[in-house]
Amino acid sequence: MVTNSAPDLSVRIGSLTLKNPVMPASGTIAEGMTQVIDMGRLGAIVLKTITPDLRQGTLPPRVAEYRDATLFSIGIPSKGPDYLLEHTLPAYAACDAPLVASVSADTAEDFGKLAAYISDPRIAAIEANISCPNLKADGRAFGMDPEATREVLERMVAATRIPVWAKLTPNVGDITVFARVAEEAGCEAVIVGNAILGMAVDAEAMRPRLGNVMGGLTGPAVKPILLRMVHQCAKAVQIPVIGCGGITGGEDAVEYMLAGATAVQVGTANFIRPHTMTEAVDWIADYCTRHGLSAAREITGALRPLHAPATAPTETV
Amino acid sequence: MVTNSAPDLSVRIGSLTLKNPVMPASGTIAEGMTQVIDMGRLGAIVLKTITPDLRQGTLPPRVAEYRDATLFSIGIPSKGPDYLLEHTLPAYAACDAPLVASVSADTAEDFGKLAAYISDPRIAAIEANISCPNLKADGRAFGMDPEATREVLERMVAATRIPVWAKLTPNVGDITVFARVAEEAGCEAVIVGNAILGMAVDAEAMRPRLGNVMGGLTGPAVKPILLRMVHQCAKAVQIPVIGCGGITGGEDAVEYMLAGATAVQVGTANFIRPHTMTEAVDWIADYCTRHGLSAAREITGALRPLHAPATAPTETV
Amino acid sequence: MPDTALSPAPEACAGFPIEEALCEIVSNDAVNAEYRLMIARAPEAALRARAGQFFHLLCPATEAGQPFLRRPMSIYRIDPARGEIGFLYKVTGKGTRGLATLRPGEMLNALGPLGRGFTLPADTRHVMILGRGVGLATMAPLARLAAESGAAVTAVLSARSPELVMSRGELEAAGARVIEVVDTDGSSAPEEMEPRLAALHAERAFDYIATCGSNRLFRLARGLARSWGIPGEIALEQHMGCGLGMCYACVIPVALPGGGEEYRRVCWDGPVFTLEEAKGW
Amino acid sequence: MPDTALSPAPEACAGFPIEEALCEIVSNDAVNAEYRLMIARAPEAALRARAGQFFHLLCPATEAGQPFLRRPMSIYRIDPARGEIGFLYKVTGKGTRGLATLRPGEMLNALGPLGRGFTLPADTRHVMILGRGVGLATMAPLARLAAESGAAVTAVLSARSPELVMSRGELEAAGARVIEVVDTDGSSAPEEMEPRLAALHAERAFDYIATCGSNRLFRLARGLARSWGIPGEIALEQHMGCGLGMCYACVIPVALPGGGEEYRRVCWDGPVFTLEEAKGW
Ligand SMILES: Cc1cc2nc3c(=O)[nH]c(=O)nc-3n(C[C@H](O)[C@H](O)[C@H](O)COP(=O)(O)OP(=O)(O)OC[C@H]3O[C@@H](n4cnc5c(N)ncnc54)[C@H](O)[C@@H]3O)c2cc1C
Ligand SMILES: Cc1cc2nc3c(=O)[nH]c(=O)nc-3n(C[C@H](O)[C@H](O)[C@H](O)COP(=O)(O)OP(=O)(O)OC[C@H]3O[C@@H](n4cnc5c(N)ncnc54)[C@H](O)[C@@H]3O)c2cc1C
Ligand SMILES: Cc1cc2nc3c(=O)[nH]c(=O)nc-3n(C[C@H](O)[C@H](O)[C@H](O)COP(=O)(O)O)c2cc1C
Ligand SMILES: Cc1cc2nc3c(=O)[nH]c(=O)nc-3n(C[C@H](O)[C@H](O)[C@H](O)COP(=O)(O)O)c2cc1C
Ligand code: FES
Ligand code: FES
Repeated sequence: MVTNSAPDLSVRIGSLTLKNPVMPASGTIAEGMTQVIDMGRLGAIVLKTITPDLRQGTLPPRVAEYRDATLFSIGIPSKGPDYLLEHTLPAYAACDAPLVASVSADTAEDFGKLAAYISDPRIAAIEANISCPNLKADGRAFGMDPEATREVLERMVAATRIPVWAKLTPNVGDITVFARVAEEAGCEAVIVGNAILGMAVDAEAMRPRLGNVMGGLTGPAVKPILLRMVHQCAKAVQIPVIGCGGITGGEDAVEYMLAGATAVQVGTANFIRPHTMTEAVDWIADYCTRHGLSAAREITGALRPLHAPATAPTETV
Repeated sequence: MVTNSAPDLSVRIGSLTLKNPVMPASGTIAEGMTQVIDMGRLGAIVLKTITPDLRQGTLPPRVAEYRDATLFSIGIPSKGPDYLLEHTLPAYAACDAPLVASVSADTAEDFGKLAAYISDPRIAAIEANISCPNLKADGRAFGMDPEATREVLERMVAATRIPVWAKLTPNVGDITVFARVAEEAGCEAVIVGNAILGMAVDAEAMRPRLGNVMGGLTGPAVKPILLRMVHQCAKAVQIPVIGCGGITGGEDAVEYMLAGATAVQVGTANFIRPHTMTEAVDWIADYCTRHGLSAAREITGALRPLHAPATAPTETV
Repeated sequence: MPDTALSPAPEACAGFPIEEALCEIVSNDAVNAEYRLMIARAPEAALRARAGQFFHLLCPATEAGQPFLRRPMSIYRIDPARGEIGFLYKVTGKGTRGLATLRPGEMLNALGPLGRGFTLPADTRHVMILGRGVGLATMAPLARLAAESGAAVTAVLSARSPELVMSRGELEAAGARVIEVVDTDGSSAPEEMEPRLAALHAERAFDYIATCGSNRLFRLARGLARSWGIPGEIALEQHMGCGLGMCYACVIPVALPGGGEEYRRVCWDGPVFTLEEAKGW
Repeated sequence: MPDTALSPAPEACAGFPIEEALCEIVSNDAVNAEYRLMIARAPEAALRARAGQFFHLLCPATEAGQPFLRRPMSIYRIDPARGEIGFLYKVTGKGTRGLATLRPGEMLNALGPLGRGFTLPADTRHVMILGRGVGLATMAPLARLAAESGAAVTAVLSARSPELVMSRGELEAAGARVIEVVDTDGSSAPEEMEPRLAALHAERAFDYIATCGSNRLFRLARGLARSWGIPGEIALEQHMGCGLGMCYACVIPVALPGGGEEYRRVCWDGPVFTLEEAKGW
């Protein structure tokens, strides 16, 4: 398998072929990024979630730092679908990468309608962000209930010919249940996954640190949890799993791929090191070369068993 | 409320009064600790989970470090109930702190039988560790299923007159469901909670880092998640919530208490700074004094709303 | 209060005007018990910073660990001739304590220049600057900008006590007339300042006011601007994630001309807002 | 394979023989391209360490951050007269890279002494030490212990190449006869070593063998001990959590006399095990 030519980084996500497995996580890039890095080098460009209506998002302060992680409570400040079609898509027209929209809504019906409304040839796939509250279920997130998840995803798949990807929430017991629902509903991929619900308290001030009290925990601290979920889901479904959570570079991306991911999404790291994604693409190419792999897709699921020696002491020679 | 005398650190956990709110988390101390710190200074001493049978635990390596967290996959190496009664309890007899046993089993029946078997006057409370696999449900953990949780806890409460505490697993969707089940089953407290299932991969070796592939993520990285769950549970039930996850000192303990915990358990930090628990007791006393609280129990649930100013910029004066 | 502010027209996949500038520290010394001035040699892109813009700094680790997020810091000095930029910062927490450890010769990773700076109206003749605390850092380049465009500058520096007044030299070097007001003698109280500023206005009319760093000064500035019928701006702060308009963490509510309010991003739509948009805090 | 090994009798809530010793670094220098020797002034409790025991070290932060867990390190030198302890360590990863940054005068937090060390049988007259790599660190205090109890010591030091042989001085100072074997000339191969060691045994009989650091040496040692009918011990390693017998992370399987095996904790039941208990790896 050792090869001298540059490794093939392309990966297939359902009916799409991406030139490499690295893309941003929804809500963590915007047009500003095009002023810092060449977004055309990415496997895809995932846009921020939009809702059918205009939304303000949550009360500030919206971010708190905690060790190697952040808590964000942004809500989904949304400018609506027309803004997406008229302003956001053109803003990336010059970037040589497929655009992935992300949608959310208050009801399963509205998820379907929104998917239909934005079914535009400039959009290569639509992510379903099901971490948001279901108005018909007392605000419990769609993504925490398999049946609500199924209804949302089936409606979206029925409403559009654009491939639908399901972005799962990690705030569940057994995530494989949800991955299977997505597969059955006809999604072409699952993203595993969104932020983990957390909270931060200022002991001296005796107050929460976020205006919204709770927020999504993101960044390196969550990687071991999401890596485990990716591993579980990759064994549970045939459709590609896209890993997301705490990726800070190519090495993290490869860990997700070894655990079973076909591609990865980078979130919070974009805020700190804007070149994370493009550098990860280069790192993966180098990894393939070092490990004698001719294609990045060979990394997916290539985790070998840890042949724990009968006694574990290291041969310290 | 300002007082000059030493603050009262005692807290009530159901029918027990503890002299302070700090105790070890099950499985993170053993007799070795009595050679380093004065365990008699703790609110309680929680012992490692035992099972009815003898168990070997998982394949090494059993620990991996990842940033500010660890992944442990220990399993429950257990010497059985007789060892507990004959060796473990006497080992702490000289310590002036109530002893809390922890039990686990393969079936709900066995949880009940084990609780009955160890109902010894030297034991002040029994924790139910329901994070283990239920043999009658394909190995799915008891604690991930409300009905299995209920059955275990009801059987234990029926089987013993010693107070039963339920240690919930955070690997669930809505943890308040489980806290309510514990309350309804007659538990005197819930511990929120156990470790979060995670995984670590060595990209260069293309192998998992743990013999068991997956393990429990513990340490500071998990605090925001468990803090959120404690906050949710404290609002959902009347029985005391004992916070556990990533506590490294008094400040973390106070954050949990502000979020609603009555007491706290310290786990991984014991491995790194064995004096963490005794120092936390002192820190909490000092915190009470600084904040004019005459008793530590006043901290519980004392989180004030963050009156986010209309505009958020800080008055930098 | 929807977040509907339009983003500046994107220059997608074209040039990359915002850079992770690697700047070599020239000096980083305490100016008083709380503040430090850091001067760094910066690449050309960073030297294009304008008054009111900021950089997002990767702060070095301390014993408390590596500050995870970047920290926003206004540009305090832009010296294209020497190829230097400067920051005036208050040592507050993990991030700024990390900045304080930087020694000459070490490198600082500064993402920027970021945000929308001050917009001096054409033909401005007399600028009033009202600054306090950290707010002064933002004001110094504005004084230079005003001087370059031929406007006079009167800078009123407010502080708790005389020894905490900062930036006098920087502002005077930029040609500003400097007036100090302090809490210790009561001269910083709005009731005291207002007649004094009105007298200055009567002497030589102001046609633009810029302020930063204090809610009291903001209210005073807005009141004066309204009564004199002149425009004014304020630089605001908010906790940030990205600094690049991407995460929507740094929002503040601004008043809309027709009534009502909406959230704007301090990092992208600001940090400079008009006195009419800004809301007290 | 149940974990049923009995813990040493607890001294509950009595004295606190295990301490977080704060040790002042005396020196911390490279001994070759990979290894460093760190000498530290230690409080009395730490000086009670015995050969084969270890300390659990809190390693300083580097740019990669603070190593979260402690790192186990065998005691390499115990010098009660000077009040010093020493560690010989290989710079491997985050933790040991952190240790390498410690300068004289800085403090090291060392939890210990921990574990069960070597048990020299009464009346031992001639000890054979077989060590390689990091394993040598563990052997030096054993040579002293043997010398103090009146036994002769022959230490065979194995290494990849002559310049990587370590501890010769330390062992000779303890009165040991030192023999070096290396990979480069093939002298470290078990087939080569075995007749040589047999000749030494014929010359002056060994009555105890201790080894550490290599699976090949372990097999050789166990074979010799069996054929000569003498006891022997080995110091083992395993990834650790607590170092205090509390977390059960550091288990290794040991062979039981009656057949079968069970897990034992390297930190509490070991790190020294008999050659018959230990299993190859
Ligand atoms: C546009 C802008 C320009 C600024 N210019 C300056 C300047 O020139 N000089 C100066 O001393 N300070 C300035 N500040 C404030 C400066 O960013 C904070 O003091 C700094 O981030 C504190 O970080 P820390 O880690 O030291 O403190 P900590 O309190 O430990 O910070 C914890 C978190 O809160 C955030 N935070 C704390 N205070 C503020 C604040 N006032 N504004 C935004 N985020 C905050 C931090 O960035 C960090 O994420 C500016 C802020 C903004 C938004
Ligand atoms: C009882 C005992 C005594 C030891 N004595 C010495 C000694 O005298 N000199 C010496 O150089 N080394 C010794 N070691 C090995 C030493 O502990 C490791 O080299 C060190 O922990 C590596 O840490 P690191 O962060 O530099 O490397 P990393 O590889 O980054 O460590 C990552 C994690 O793996 C653990 N780890 C890695 N290698 C080992 C290992 N061989 N044994 C146990 N845990 C390991 C680390 O402790 C850490 O938790 C001993 C190990 C044990 C168990
Ligand atoms: C500021 C911020 C905004 C986000 N907005 C969205 C969003 O609109 N839609 C969505 O599906 N996920 C959103 N997320 C979640 C991210 O896409 C991603 O799943 C999460 O941050 C975990 O990845 P990370 O650890 O790499 O950040 C957001 C995350 C952050 C930090
Ligand atoms: C090594 C280890 C062993 C553990 N064993 C048990 C156990 O036997 N029973 C149990 O209920 N929890 C066990 N736990 C979980 C801890 O009690 C605690 O819930 C978890 O570590 C989170 O707390 P921390 O972040 O403070 O470590 C164990 C944790 C560790 C790290
Ligand atoms: S800090 Fe991210 S949008 Fe302003
Ligand atoms: S390291 Fe914890 S039991 Fe040995």
